[in-house]
Amino acid sequence: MQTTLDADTTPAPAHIANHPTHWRNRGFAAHWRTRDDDFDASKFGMWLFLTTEVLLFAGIFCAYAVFRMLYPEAWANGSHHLDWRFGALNTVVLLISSWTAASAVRCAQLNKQKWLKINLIITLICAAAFLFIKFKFEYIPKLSEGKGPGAFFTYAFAEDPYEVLWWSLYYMGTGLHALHVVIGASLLGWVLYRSWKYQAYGPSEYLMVENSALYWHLVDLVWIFLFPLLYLIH
Amino acid sequence: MNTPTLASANMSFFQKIIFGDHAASEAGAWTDGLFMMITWFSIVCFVILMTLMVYWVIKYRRRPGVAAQPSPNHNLHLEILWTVVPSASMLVMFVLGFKGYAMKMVSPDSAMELKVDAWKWAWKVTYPNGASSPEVSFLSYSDNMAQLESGETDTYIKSTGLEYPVFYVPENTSIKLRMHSQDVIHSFWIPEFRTKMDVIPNRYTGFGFHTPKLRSSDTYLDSASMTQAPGRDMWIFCAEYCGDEHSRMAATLRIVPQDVFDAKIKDWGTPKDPIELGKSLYNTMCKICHSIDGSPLIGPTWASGNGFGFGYEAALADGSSAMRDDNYMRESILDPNTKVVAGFTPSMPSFQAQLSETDINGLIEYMKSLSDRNSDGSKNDKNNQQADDTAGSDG
Amino acid sequence: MTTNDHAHHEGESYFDGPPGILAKVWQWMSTVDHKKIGVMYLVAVLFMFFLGGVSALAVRFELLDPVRTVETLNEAGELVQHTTGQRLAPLIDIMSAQNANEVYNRIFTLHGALMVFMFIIPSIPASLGNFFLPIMLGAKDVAFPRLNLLSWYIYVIGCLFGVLSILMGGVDTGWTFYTPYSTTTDADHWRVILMILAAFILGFSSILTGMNFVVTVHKLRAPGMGWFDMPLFIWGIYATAVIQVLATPVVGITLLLLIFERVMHIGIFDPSMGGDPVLYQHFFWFYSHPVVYVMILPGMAIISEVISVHSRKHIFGYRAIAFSSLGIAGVSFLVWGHHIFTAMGELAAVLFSGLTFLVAIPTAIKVFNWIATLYKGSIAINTPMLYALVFLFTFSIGGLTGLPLATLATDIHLHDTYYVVAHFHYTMMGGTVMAFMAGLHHWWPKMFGKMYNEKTAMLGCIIVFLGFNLTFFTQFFLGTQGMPRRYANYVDEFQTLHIISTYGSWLLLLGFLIHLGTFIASLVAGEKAPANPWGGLTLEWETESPPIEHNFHHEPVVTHGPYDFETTVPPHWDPKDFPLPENPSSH
Amino acid sequence: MTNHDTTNHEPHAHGHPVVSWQIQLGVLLVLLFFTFTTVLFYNAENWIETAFQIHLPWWVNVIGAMSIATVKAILVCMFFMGLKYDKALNTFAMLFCLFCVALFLGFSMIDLDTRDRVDTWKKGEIVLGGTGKGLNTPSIDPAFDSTLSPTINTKGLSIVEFNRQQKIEQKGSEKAYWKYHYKKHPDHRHPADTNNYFATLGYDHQINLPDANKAVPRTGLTPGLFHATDPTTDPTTDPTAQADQDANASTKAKSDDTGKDHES
Repeated sequence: MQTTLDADTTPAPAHIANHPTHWRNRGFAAHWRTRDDDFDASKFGMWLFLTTEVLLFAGIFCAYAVFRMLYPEAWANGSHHLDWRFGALNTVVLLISSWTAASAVRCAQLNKQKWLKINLIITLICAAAFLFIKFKFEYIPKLSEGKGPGAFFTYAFAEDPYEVLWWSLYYMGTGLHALHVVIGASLLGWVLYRSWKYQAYGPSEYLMVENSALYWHLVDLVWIFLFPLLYLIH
Repeated sequence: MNTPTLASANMSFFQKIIFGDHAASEAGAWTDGLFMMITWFSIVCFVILMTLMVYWVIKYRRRPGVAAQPSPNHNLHLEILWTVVPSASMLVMFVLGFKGYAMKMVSPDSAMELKVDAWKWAWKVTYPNGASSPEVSFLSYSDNMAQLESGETDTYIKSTGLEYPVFYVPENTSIKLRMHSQDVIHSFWIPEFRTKMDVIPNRYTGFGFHTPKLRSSDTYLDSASMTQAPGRDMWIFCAEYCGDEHSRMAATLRIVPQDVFDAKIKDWGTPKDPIELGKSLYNTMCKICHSIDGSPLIGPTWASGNGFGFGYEAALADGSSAMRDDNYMRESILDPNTKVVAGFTPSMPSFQAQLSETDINGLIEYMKSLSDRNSDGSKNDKNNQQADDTAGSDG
Repeated sequence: MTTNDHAHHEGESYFDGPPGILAKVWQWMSTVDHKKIGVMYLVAVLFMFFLGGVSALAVRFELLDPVRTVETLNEAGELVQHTTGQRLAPLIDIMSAQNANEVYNRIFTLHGALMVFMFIIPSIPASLGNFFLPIMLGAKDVAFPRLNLLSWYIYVIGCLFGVLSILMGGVDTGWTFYTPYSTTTDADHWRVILMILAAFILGFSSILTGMNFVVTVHKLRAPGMGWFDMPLFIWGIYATAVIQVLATPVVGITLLLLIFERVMHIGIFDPSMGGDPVLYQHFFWFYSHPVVYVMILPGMAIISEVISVHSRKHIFGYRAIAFSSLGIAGVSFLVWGHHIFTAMGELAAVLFSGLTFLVAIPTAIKVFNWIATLYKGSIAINTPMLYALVFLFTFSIGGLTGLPLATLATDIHLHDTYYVVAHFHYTMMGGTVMAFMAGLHHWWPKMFGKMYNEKTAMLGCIIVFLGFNLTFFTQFFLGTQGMPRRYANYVDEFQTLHIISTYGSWLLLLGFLIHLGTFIASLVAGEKAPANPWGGLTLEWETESPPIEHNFHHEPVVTHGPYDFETTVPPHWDPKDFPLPENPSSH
Repeated sequence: MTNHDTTNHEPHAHGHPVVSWQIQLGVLLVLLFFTFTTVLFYNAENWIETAFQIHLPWWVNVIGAMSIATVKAILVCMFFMGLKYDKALNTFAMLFCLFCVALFLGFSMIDLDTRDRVDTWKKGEIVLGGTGKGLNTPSIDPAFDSTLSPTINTKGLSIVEFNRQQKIEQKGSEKAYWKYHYKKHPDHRHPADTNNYFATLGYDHQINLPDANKAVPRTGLTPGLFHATDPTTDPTTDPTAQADQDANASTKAKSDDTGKDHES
């Protein structure tokens, strides 16, 4: 069936096309009846994993909600120490990366090997940009001003006795999210490496691309909520 | 007799086994009744189930060559029945439990409000007039009166571990507790009243209870005069795990006639000789961690000698040393963990909110009285004698 | 891929590997076979059970006497001094504890943490579940075999962290790590952080296992096996896995926050910085209440199997039991508040009290169904059945004594007392552990291909039953009379009951030692087990014992329900040995 | 494989739907648009607030931002993550997980919000900003953590107050400190500035347009925030109460109703 879908005008060179890791030569685990069962099961497993990630962040969100309810002034003041421009910029970066990740999946499905690589590279660049902005323009200046988490909070101009809690949650939430950015980026980097070296993904074998992309979209989802909560709500 | 018993008039043998004693308040009695109701319900269910189980296991035990007899795999009416009946009975339990809970949580506006402070590992009750009880007693459910009358208090104290502070409340009054903790979470439990509530740092919690009327049979042993006085003792336990001495964090609630109570708190409210004050404060608040006979406990001993005691140089954990003078003592009480004596962990809470200036002075005076030195380290013999007999009298 | 691993030894039983001990070890350490992994889990879990049991015995021994701690430790020191010339450092120094009570606190914390995080949560799902879930589904393996192996390794690493923190002296936070005590105690040591990390890591193992099982049940059922043709064991494990997936991440973030609380005082749970310690309890119990159903649901699942097989009777109310498993899983997320009635606001307390009763109803339904299953059966009295009956006895007590704890007025009195201790030991040990023993004896011939000595096993079962009730039934009265939990010293009045309880714990030890001996004897010299010793109808009885590499020679096709004992002669059985009723009831 | 509704899709990759690039690009643009909208909404609110001194109730801001975020999340899930074309099972898993999140948030907040239903004094904290006691614990073992957590003894102050006191000591005098402070934050009077250095240093005439990086007292402080150390003591006794009130005299009305909003 791949012939009908073979959108890749330049066929892979022999040493890649015959490599066991090339997508045409990949088998599936022996305990599955069909490749589709394997595919659907893995994808379902990934979704279950994503639910656990959501519940992981639910802890942060719950703490945020509870303390915002208890100490609204501290939350208002805290949010105005952040510059919404950087938040918005990072949101745009992540949305674009999410889009490229999605179209990377599409390219794998249609066997557009070149565009698959290009999309993945753009996604990784966006990930790097996100982290750069986060650290260069937000973490480092804030920390140098003494707006640190918990006992590292030495900011003298704080308005409210609870702002330290806001900063703790800010660093916990964004830090955990940044960690997920790194994990997702390394997953996508692995995918890029394999498609670069073996053309490992194609119409019949794009599960890894799809799952890594799903993970990346989750990172995006979490940020879609973190951005208004931390930067816009006061 | 200082055993907190209730000569129970109408108490089933079964209930006696379960609770060992009557509840002391109406809300507590309600709780007992509800508990017994649930227990009987459970016993009935359990007996029915187990009889069926055992009967069928014996009746239908496997015999070679005999097949299991056919019977339906499910029975809608039966299943509906045994879904609805438990649900209904549980609804009843919930409603009754809610009512009992409300009886414990909501206390009348006329109730006398006591402030309860908790820290590792002691209780303190402050009365409306700002006084707090200096009295301690060593009481136990066990019947060791013989030892007591024969004055073998030392062995007796050893057997129960330590003395507990005694908090007085008048009979037949509504009490409302406002509790807060200095360090970790504790839980203020009076088993007789069948109610407890966590005591949480930096937050007020509380509950209320109505003390019972005293009856002729209710007497307690007045540890000062070794005579029986009308009144009734109850345990107070810490029920939330709070550290090393969690199991020793107990106290006595003593219900006395109104006039006795009034006299007591009036007496405690009036200032007294600082050394006596310090001693009573020591017995109620400090004894758990600081000895006065030189034996090392959680904290440094107050007895003088081998580097301890007032007026002696203290070797601190950070290597430096400090003279144990009035200022050091004051600082160590109000802000304990800045200068920690070597070999001890900084586990003492601050007593900033706890002690008035008079109290602190009293404590320091008491420490002086235990030591054979002045604050400048010079020797004095005047206090030495007193230190000995204080230590002796206190064991 | 896993194919190369599955290629060889077709037809051999799963555990005869290549010759050479090293080769065998490597084969086990690198296997992706769910059966091997299940057995590896079984070994690890039983070892943790042993450690936890030892600490439990230590706790009970300490409580023989109201003020024993100090004396015991000094005596220990002097005893050694008498025998050997030099005085051994007593336990208090070994554990670098401040005082004697702290030793006790660390030991009961050790007991709690080991038993909850390292034994009882993974016990049934990860060992028996791993082994039998795919076979009962007619599958060759779980959905993600390599993930399965990974989760075992993660589990072992988590246990290592825990054991390491114990070797460093142990923690005295209590297994619930309540703040602010857990954030301030031993603040200059990192063994507490190690123990928290251990729980955190074990959570990941639990999540991965759960995911694996959910996907397996959804995607790997044998042809012809619809949802309601599944054995109830699968239903129970499925409900368990759902809870594992949905609840465990929350404890992950909780423990993470707790670690940061200790390291950099982020203050979210810390009243000294405006945080709220009760919020921690909400976070913790949102996981830890559902997780008690992670502990008990697999036990219930085993009982459904054992009772129906050994009484050769179609389970009564199949759908009721299946749905009640799901119901329990769903309701378990609504009721965590009843652990903190004494710390909550009144409104929330009332709310949670009402919701808590909901969970009792499906549980009651299950018990009724099991007992109804016995009716008109052909009941074999052997060890699995005996343990199932013990389960019905103890678990009913455990469940019924939960009612006063859901009722607000009584819970305010009983909370944090020995009544609670007794209650959850009746559900956890009297429920899960008894069911675990039932399942172990039920499936032992299948797992290892050897029969065990029925007489000694039944003797052990009876002794465990007596010891268990002796140990824990007394504690109900201790609690109602006013004995708080986690007390190293207590008032003299309670001594009698405590002594009885301690003697019971020794009886328990005896019982489990008998079981250990039985199992070892069976492994060494047990007679070869037939493929289907009990006459079960589920798929695991169709393959050999022990099962072959890929479980089945040919992919099984489900032709009969798992409990159709009235109409089906079980596989590997001669019809004359398994008489069927003449006129099967129509349903 | 069951085929899904695949209108305007390109042919399937071995049975799985392929989302067309038009859809993907369109979704991206919509997402960017919503991002723009939420930022616009936020700034419009700030502008209304400072220009017209109209304080919108807090839920306007919250509901606005969160509903937009939810729409964005739904779009990402449906099209980028492909739930629209995927098995319903995956959607169900996600929804059930969100249901659990809702329970988690809901019940926790119910408890923390309703502690004062029977006795009002059960609600608040006793020492605002924390007792500051737990912090003077020894540092973490260096073997574990090279960057030691600082061992602070905040003398029972909240850590924020404590840091301010430190700064004041460091600057020598209160006046010097507030000079230093208002050089950095000239926009409004700091609530802890009790004897009004804001006026004496001549910052009171100054009005700047809001900048997200500067703390603007949009709600004003809850009356008695800094002195209700014990809910039972009378708030008006504390001098800072007066200071607060005439400091925010212009925003007094607002501060009251926001106070109500936040409590409710």
